[in-house]
Amino acid sequence: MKVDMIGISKSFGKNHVLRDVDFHLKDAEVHALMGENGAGKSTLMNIMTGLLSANDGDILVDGQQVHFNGPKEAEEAGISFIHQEMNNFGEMSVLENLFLNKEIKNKFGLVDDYTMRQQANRIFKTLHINYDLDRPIGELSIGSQQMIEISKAMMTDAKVIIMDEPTAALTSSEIRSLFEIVRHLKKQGVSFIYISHRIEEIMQIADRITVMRDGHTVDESFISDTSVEQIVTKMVGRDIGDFFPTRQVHVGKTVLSVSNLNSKNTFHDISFSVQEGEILGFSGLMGSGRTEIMRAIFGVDAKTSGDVSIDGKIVQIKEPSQAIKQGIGFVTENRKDEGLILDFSVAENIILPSLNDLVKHHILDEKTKVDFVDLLIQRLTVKTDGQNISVGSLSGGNQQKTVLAKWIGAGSKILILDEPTRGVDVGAKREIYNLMNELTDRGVAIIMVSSDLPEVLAMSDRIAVMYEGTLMAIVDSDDKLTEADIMTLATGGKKL
Amino acid sequence: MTRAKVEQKSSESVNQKKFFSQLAGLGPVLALVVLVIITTMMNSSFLDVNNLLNLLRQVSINGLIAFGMTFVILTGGIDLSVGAMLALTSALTAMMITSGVPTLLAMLIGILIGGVLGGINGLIITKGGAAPFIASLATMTIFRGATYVFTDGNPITGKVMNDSFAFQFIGRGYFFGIPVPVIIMIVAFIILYILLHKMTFGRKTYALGGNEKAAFVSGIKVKMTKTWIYVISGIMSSAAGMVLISRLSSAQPDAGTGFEMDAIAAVVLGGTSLAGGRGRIFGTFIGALIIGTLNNGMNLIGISSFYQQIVKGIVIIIAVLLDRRKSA
Amino acid sequence: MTRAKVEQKSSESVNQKKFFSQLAGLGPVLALVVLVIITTMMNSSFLDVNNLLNLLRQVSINGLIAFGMTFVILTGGIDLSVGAMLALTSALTAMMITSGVPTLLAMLIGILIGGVLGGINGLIITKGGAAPFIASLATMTIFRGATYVFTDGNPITGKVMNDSFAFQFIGRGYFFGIPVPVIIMIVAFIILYILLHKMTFGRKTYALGGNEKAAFVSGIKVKMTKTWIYVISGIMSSAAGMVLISRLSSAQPDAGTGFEMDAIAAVVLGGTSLAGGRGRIFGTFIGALIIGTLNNGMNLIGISSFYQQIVKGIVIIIAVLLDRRKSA
Amino acid sequence: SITNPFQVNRLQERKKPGDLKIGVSLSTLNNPFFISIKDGVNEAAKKEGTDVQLYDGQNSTNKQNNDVEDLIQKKVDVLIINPVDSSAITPEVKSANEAGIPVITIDRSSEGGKVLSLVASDSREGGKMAATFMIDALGQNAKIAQLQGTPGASATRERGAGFDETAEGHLNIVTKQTANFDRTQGLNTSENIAQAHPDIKGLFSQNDEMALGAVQALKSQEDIVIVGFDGSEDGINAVRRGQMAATVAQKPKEMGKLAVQATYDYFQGKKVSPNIKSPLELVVADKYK
Ligand SMILES: Nc1ncnc2c1ncn2[C@@H]1O[C@H](COP(=O)(O)OP(=O)(O)OP(=O)(O)O)[C@@H](O)[C@H]1O
Ligand SMILES: Nc1ncnc2c1ncn2[C@@H]1O[C@H](COP(=O)(O)OP(=O)(O)OP(=O)(O)O)[C@@H](O)[C@H]1O
Ligand SMILES: O[C@@H]1[C@H](O)[C@H](O)CO[C@H]1O
Ligand SMILES: [Mg+2]
Ligand SMILES: [Mg+2]
Repeated sequence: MKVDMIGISKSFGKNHVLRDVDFHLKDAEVHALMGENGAGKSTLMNIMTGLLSANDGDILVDGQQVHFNGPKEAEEAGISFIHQEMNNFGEMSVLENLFLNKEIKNKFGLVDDYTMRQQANRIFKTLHINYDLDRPIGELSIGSQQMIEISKAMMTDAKVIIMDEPTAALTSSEIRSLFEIVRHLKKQGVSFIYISHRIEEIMQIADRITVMRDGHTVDESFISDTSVEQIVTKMVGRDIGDFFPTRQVHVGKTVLSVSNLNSKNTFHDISFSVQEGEILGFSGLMGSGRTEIMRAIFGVDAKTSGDVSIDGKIVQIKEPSQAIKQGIGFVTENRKDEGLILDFSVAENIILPSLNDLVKHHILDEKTKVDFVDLLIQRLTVKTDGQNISVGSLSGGNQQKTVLAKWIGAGSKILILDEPTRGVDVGAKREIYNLMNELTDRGVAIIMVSSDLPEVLAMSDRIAVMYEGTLMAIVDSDDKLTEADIMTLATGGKKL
Repeated sequence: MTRAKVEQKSSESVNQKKFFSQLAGLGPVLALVVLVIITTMMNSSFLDVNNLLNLLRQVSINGLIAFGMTFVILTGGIDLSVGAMLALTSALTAMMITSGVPTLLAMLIGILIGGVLGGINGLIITKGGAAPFIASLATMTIFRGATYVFTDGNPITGKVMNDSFAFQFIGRGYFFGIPVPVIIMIVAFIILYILLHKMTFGRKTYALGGNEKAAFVSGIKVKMTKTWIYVISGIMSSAAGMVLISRLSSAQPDAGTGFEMDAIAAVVLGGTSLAGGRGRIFGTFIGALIIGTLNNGMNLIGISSFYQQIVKGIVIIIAVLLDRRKSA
Repeated sequence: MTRAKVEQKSSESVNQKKFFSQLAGLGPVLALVVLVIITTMMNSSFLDVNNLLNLLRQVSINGLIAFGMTFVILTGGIDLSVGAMLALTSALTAMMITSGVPTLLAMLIGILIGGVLGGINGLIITKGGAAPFIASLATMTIFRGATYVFTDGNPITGKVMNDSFAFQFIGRGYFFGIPVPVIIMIVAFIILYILLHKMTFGRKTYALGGNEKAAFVSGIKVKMTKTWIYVISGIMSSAAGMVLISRLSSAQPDAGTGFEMDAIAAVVLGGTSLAGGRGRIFGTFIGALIIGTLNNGMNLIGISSFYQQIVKGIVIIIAVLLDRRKSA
Repeated sequence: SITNPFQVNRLQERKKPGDLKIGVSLSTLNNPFFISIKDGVNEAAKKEGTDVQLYDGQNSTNKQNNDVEDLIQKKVDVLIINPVDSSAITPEVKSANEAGIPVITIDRSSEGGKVLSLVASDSREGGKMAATFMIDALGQNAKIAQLQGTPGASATRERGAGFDETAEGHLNIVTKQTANFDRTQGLNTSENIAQAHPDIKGLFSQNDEMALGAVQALKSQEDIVIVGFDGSEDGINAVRRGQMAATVAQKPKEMGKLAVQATYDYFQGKKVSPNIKSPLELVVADKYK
C-alpha cells in the first residue's frame, strides 16, 4: 500500500509543529523517519492515522484522497500504529489488551475468548514469543509489553505498520527477532514506517529514510545513498563529530559499595562497588533485575538483606530521602512515571530534592530558587522558554536533562542513571554523554544501567552484567571487549 | 535449555500470582462469611430462611444502585446523584400512577427518565469536562430540588397504588417463594454481569478506567461510552426507586438521601478500585451483602444504633485494609 | 537575527501564557463578582456593611473547613469526615466546658483532638493504604457514632457556656467592628497561605498531588507529609467546631452533617483540581464566598427554598464548566 | 464587645396585618409535618395580605441560624421559628431580641432568649397518650417495640420519655431502634425487629413516617398494634384503613395559623399568651373505638 502525505501543516495553538511536510511511503518498503526530539515525527503519524487532524495538507492512500476520523478507521483501511507511549491497560489481561476494541464476538454478540485465544497463540508462535494470556499486562516488563504491542499490529492484517520507537525497551536479541519479522512481512507486501533514534538499527533495516527538522522535511533518500554522518548532520543541522565523546578517566576512592544484596524474587547476592570519577555500566537482558537493584539501593523498594556502604560506612536507606542525604541521585528508567511531574514547571521539578536548601527563616527564598534553577538550566543547556514552562511541553531529551538537573542540583556524589538516553535524540544523547564525563571529572561516581550495548561499551569504565537476578561478572571495558562478550554473559554463558 | 528454564520459572510465578489474585478476589467473600458466622453466633435466627430472604430484599435497593455505580467507578468516576435520581424518578412515577397512567407504563417511563437524568450527568462530565464528583454533586442538589418542587415536599400516595396488583407485586410480591425485589436484583445482576464481562462494552469500560488516553488512541469512543455508563447508573437508580415506592406504597421526596454512600461502600468493599480499571460486579454484590448483613445483623443482635455506626465504620476499614491492593 | 527573533517570540508567548493563566486564576473571582452584581440588582440591601459582615461570618465555618480541605484535595485525596470531626470535637469541648474546664483550655484541647482525629485518617490512608474516599467515609461514620455515644444523642448546653465571655466572644464577638469568626478565618487563611505558598511543606503538598511516585523518588517523605495534611484538616474542622458551638451556645451531636460537601464545593469552585497538584487556597476563599453569597443572596432575594437548591446546583455547574481546565 | 456596633434598636409600633413582614424559619421541609405548618402560616397570612419570607433550615442548626440572621438582616417585623434544636437556636433568639424583633416559636421551644410565645403540642403528653392507648388495646405486659426518631431531637426525647413513663410496669418494651423519622428506615428496621422478636404485639413509632414504613414491613402480621404520631394525611388514611391502630394527631396546620394570629394580636397591642397549646388528638381505627 502506498501512502502520500502532501503539504501537511499542524500547529498546537501558536506552536507550529509541522510546516508543509511531505512524506511518501511506497509499497513493501521499510521507511525510516528520523529527527530530533520534538521534530514532529509522532505528530505526523498521528495525523496519518486520524488521531489528530492537520490544519492543512492531503493524505492519499494508493492515490486516493482519504480522511480518517480516528485510529479505528485507519486500522480498517490497513494502517496500524504502534505508539511510542505504551498504549496498553496494565490491569487488563494480555488477551484483553490484544483484542481491545476489536474483540471477536460469537453469534450471540458475546466476546468469544476461545477464538481470540487461538488467534493470539498463533501470532505468538509466528513471533517466537510466549506470554500467559491471562496475566495482567502491567506485570510484564516494558520489553514484553512492547512485543505484545507488535503482535497486536500484526493481527490486524495491516498493509502499513507504523512503529514509533519500538526498540527503545527491547534487547538486542529481541530486536533481532523483530527485524526478522519485519523482513518477512515486507516480503509479503507490508510497508513499515520506522521511527527510531538508533541510527545503527536504521542502517540495518530501512530501505529509505526521511529526515525531519523543526517541523520540515529536510531530506528523503535511499539508505544505500547516505551515511550515518550525513543523516546526523541533516537532523541536527551541524556536524556533531564523534558519536561518543572520549573519556579521560581519573578514578578515586571507593564511594559506594554494595554487598550481598538480596530481594525477594528479582535478584540475589549482589556485590559491587563504584569509585569516584568512575562510570560503572550495568548490562543485561530485560527483566534481569538491574532496575530492581538500583531501586533497592535508593530505597524505593525494600531489600530483604545485604548492606550498602557509603565512603566505607554502612548506611541504612529505607526511603529515597535517606539516600539523598547520603549524596545519591537516581534518574529513573521511567521518566514520566517517576522522574518528573509533567504538569509542573521546570523550576518546580528541579528544586524538589533540594527544597530544604532553599529556605531562609523557614520561608522558601524566591530569589535563591530562581538563581539556582537558572544556573542549572544554563549548565545543562535545557532548551526551554523559561523556568516556569511546564516540563511536559519539553522534548524528550530536554525532559531527561531536567531530571539530571534535579540530581546535579541536589549535589549528588553518586548518580544512578537507569536508561538515561532511552528515547533521546542523537544530539541530546551526545550532550548527556558530555555531561556524564564532566561529572566524573569532578569526582562524581556514576552507575549507568543501559540496554544500549554500544553505549554501555563506549561510556563505561567497567561493566557489570546481570543474568536472571545474579551478577555474572564485572568486566573492564577496554578495546578488546565486544558486544558478543557481554551477550554471552547476559544469556547465562561462561564468565570470561 | 535456558529458554525452557525461563519459561518454566515464569509460568511458576504466574501460577502463584493467579492463586493469590484469586484469593484476593475472595477477600470480600471471606469477610462476608466471617460476618455471617459472628452474627449467627450472636443470634441464631439470623440464618432463618425467612430472615435471609428478608435480608436479600433489604439489600436489593442498595444492590441495584451499586451495580450501576460499579460501572461508574470502574471508569474512575463517581455518581453522587443516585439517591436524588431515585427520589425524582419515584416521585414522577408515583404522580403518573396516581393520575391514572397504567402502573407498568408509568414505571417504564420512570426508568427511562432515570436514564435521561443519568445521561445529563454523563454529558456534563464528558462534553462539559467537569469532574464526576462535582458534576454529580451539583446534579444531586438539582434533582433533589426538582423533586421538592414537583411534590411540593409531600409524599405521593394514592389509593391506586395500594390497589394495583402490578404495583404491589414489584416491591412486595413473591415468585416461587422468593421476594420479587430479590428476583429483580438477580436479573439485573445477570444482565450487567454479561454486559461487563462478556460484551465489548465491558472491555471498553475497563479500558477507560485503566488508561483513558490509551483507550482513546485505541479508537474507543470515550465520551459516548462514559455517557452510557452514567445512563446505566441513572437507570439502576430509578429501578431501585420503583422497588422502593412499591415497598413503601408511596414516594417520599427525601427518599434515597445518603444512598450514594452505601452504594459506593458496597462497590469498594467488593474490591473495585476508586481509581478505576479494576474490580468486578460480583464483588459489588458481596459488598452489598456485607452492608446488608451488618445492618440486619446488628438490628437482630440489638446493638444500639449509636454503636451500630461505629461498628459499621470499623468493619469497612478492616475490610478495605485486608484488601490493601487497591489504592487512590 | 533568527536567535533574537526566537527569543522575542518565546518571551511573548511566555507573557501571554502568564496573562491567560492569571485570567484563568481570576475565573472564580469573576464568578463571584457577577454573582454579587446580580444579587445587588435584585436586593440592594445585600451590599449593606452589616449584611456583608453577616455573610462573612456565615462563610467562616465553611471557610475554615475548606482551607484544610484544600491541602487534602491538592494531594489528590478527600476528607469526608470533616463534619463528623467537627461534631465530635465540639461535643467533647462542650462537655469539658460544662464540667468546669476553663473555656480556652477546653477549646485548645478540642482542637488538639481534632488534630489527632485527622492523624487517624492520615494513618489509615498512608500506613494502611486505604483510598482516602473510603477511609474518611468510614471514619465519618465512626466519629459520628462516637459523638452520639458520648452525648447520648443530646445536645450539650450549659449555663457556663452562656456566661463565659471568652466562649461567647469566639463565635459572636466583634473586634474593631469585625465579627470574631471572620477574624479567625482570615488569620487561619494567612497562616495556611504561607504554609502552602511560601514554605517547603506547600511545595511538598503540590508535588505529592502532581505525581506521588516522582515526589517519593525526589526524597519527599510522602507518608509523613500526607499524614500531616490530614492532621491540618482535622485541626481546621475542630476550629470550625469551636466557632460553631460558640455561635450556637451548644454542641449538637448532628452538627456538621453534610459540611464536607460544601467544603469540597468551595475548594473545587476555587479552581483546585480534584485530581490533585493544581489549585490555590485563595481560590478556596473565593469559592467559599461564592457559596455563602448564593445562600445569603437567595435568602435576601426571597427565592423559595426548593428552588434555592436547583439554583445552587446550576451555579456550581456553570462555574465549573467555565473553569474547564480542571479534570478528573 | 459582644454586640454588633452596627445594630440599631427599633421601637415597637402598631401595624396592620397588610403592612407586616413575617420571617419564617422552619427546621426542614422534607417531612409533611412541617409542610403543614408552612401551609398554615401561608394560608393565614394570605387572607390578610401579609408578606411571608420562609426558609428551610434543612435540619441543620447552622443553616437555620444563618437563615435567621438573614431574616433579621431583612428587617422582618416578626420571626416565626420552628427550631431544629431548642438550645442551638438560643443565640439567634437573643440576636432578634437585640434587634427588637419579636420571636414566636413553633413545635419546639428555645432554651434561651425572650420568646413572645411558643405554639406547640405537648410531646410528652402525646407519648403518654400513645402508651395509655396501647395498654388499653393490648392489656398488661404485652411485648412491644419502639421506633425512635432522630437521636437528640426534642420530639424523640419527649415522646420517648412520656411513653416510657406511662408504659413502665405495664408494657414490656423489648427493643428500641432508631429509624430517624424516615419511612424507608422505618420499613427496614421494623422488618429486622420482627425477625428478632417475632412475638411482639405492638409497635410505637415516634412519628407517622416511620409507622407507615412499619405498616409495610408488618403487613403479614396484621394483628400487631401500630401507633404513630403526627396525624399526617398518610397516617390518618392508614388508621382509617385499619393498617395503623392509632396516631397521636398533632395539628401542624393549626400551629401555623395560631402563630400568625399571635403576630396580628401583638401588633394590635393585644396580649399574647406565652404558651399557646395546639391541640393533640388521638385518632383511632374503627376497631378500637
Ligand atoms: N497535544 C499536543 N499539544 C501541544 N503540543 C504538542 C502536542 N503534541 C505534541 N506537541 C508538540 O509538538 C512538537 C512535536 O512533537 P512530536 O511528539 O511529534 O515530536 P517527535 O518528533 O515525535 O519527538 P520524539 O522523538 O521526542 O518522540 C513538540 O514540540 C511537542 O511538544
Ligand atoms: N510491576 C511488576 N510486577 C511484576 N513483576 C515485575 C514488575 N516490575 C518488574 N518485574 C519483574 O522483575 C524482574 C526484574 O525487573 P527489572 O525491571 O529490574 O529488570 P531490568 O534488568 O531493569 O530490565 P528492564 O530492561 O525491563 O528494565 C523481571 O522479572 C520483571 O518482569
Ligand atoms: O413534631 C415533629 C414531627 O413529629 C415530625 O415527624 C418530626 O419532628 C417533630 O418535631
Ligand atoms: Mg515521538
Ligand atoms: Mg530496567
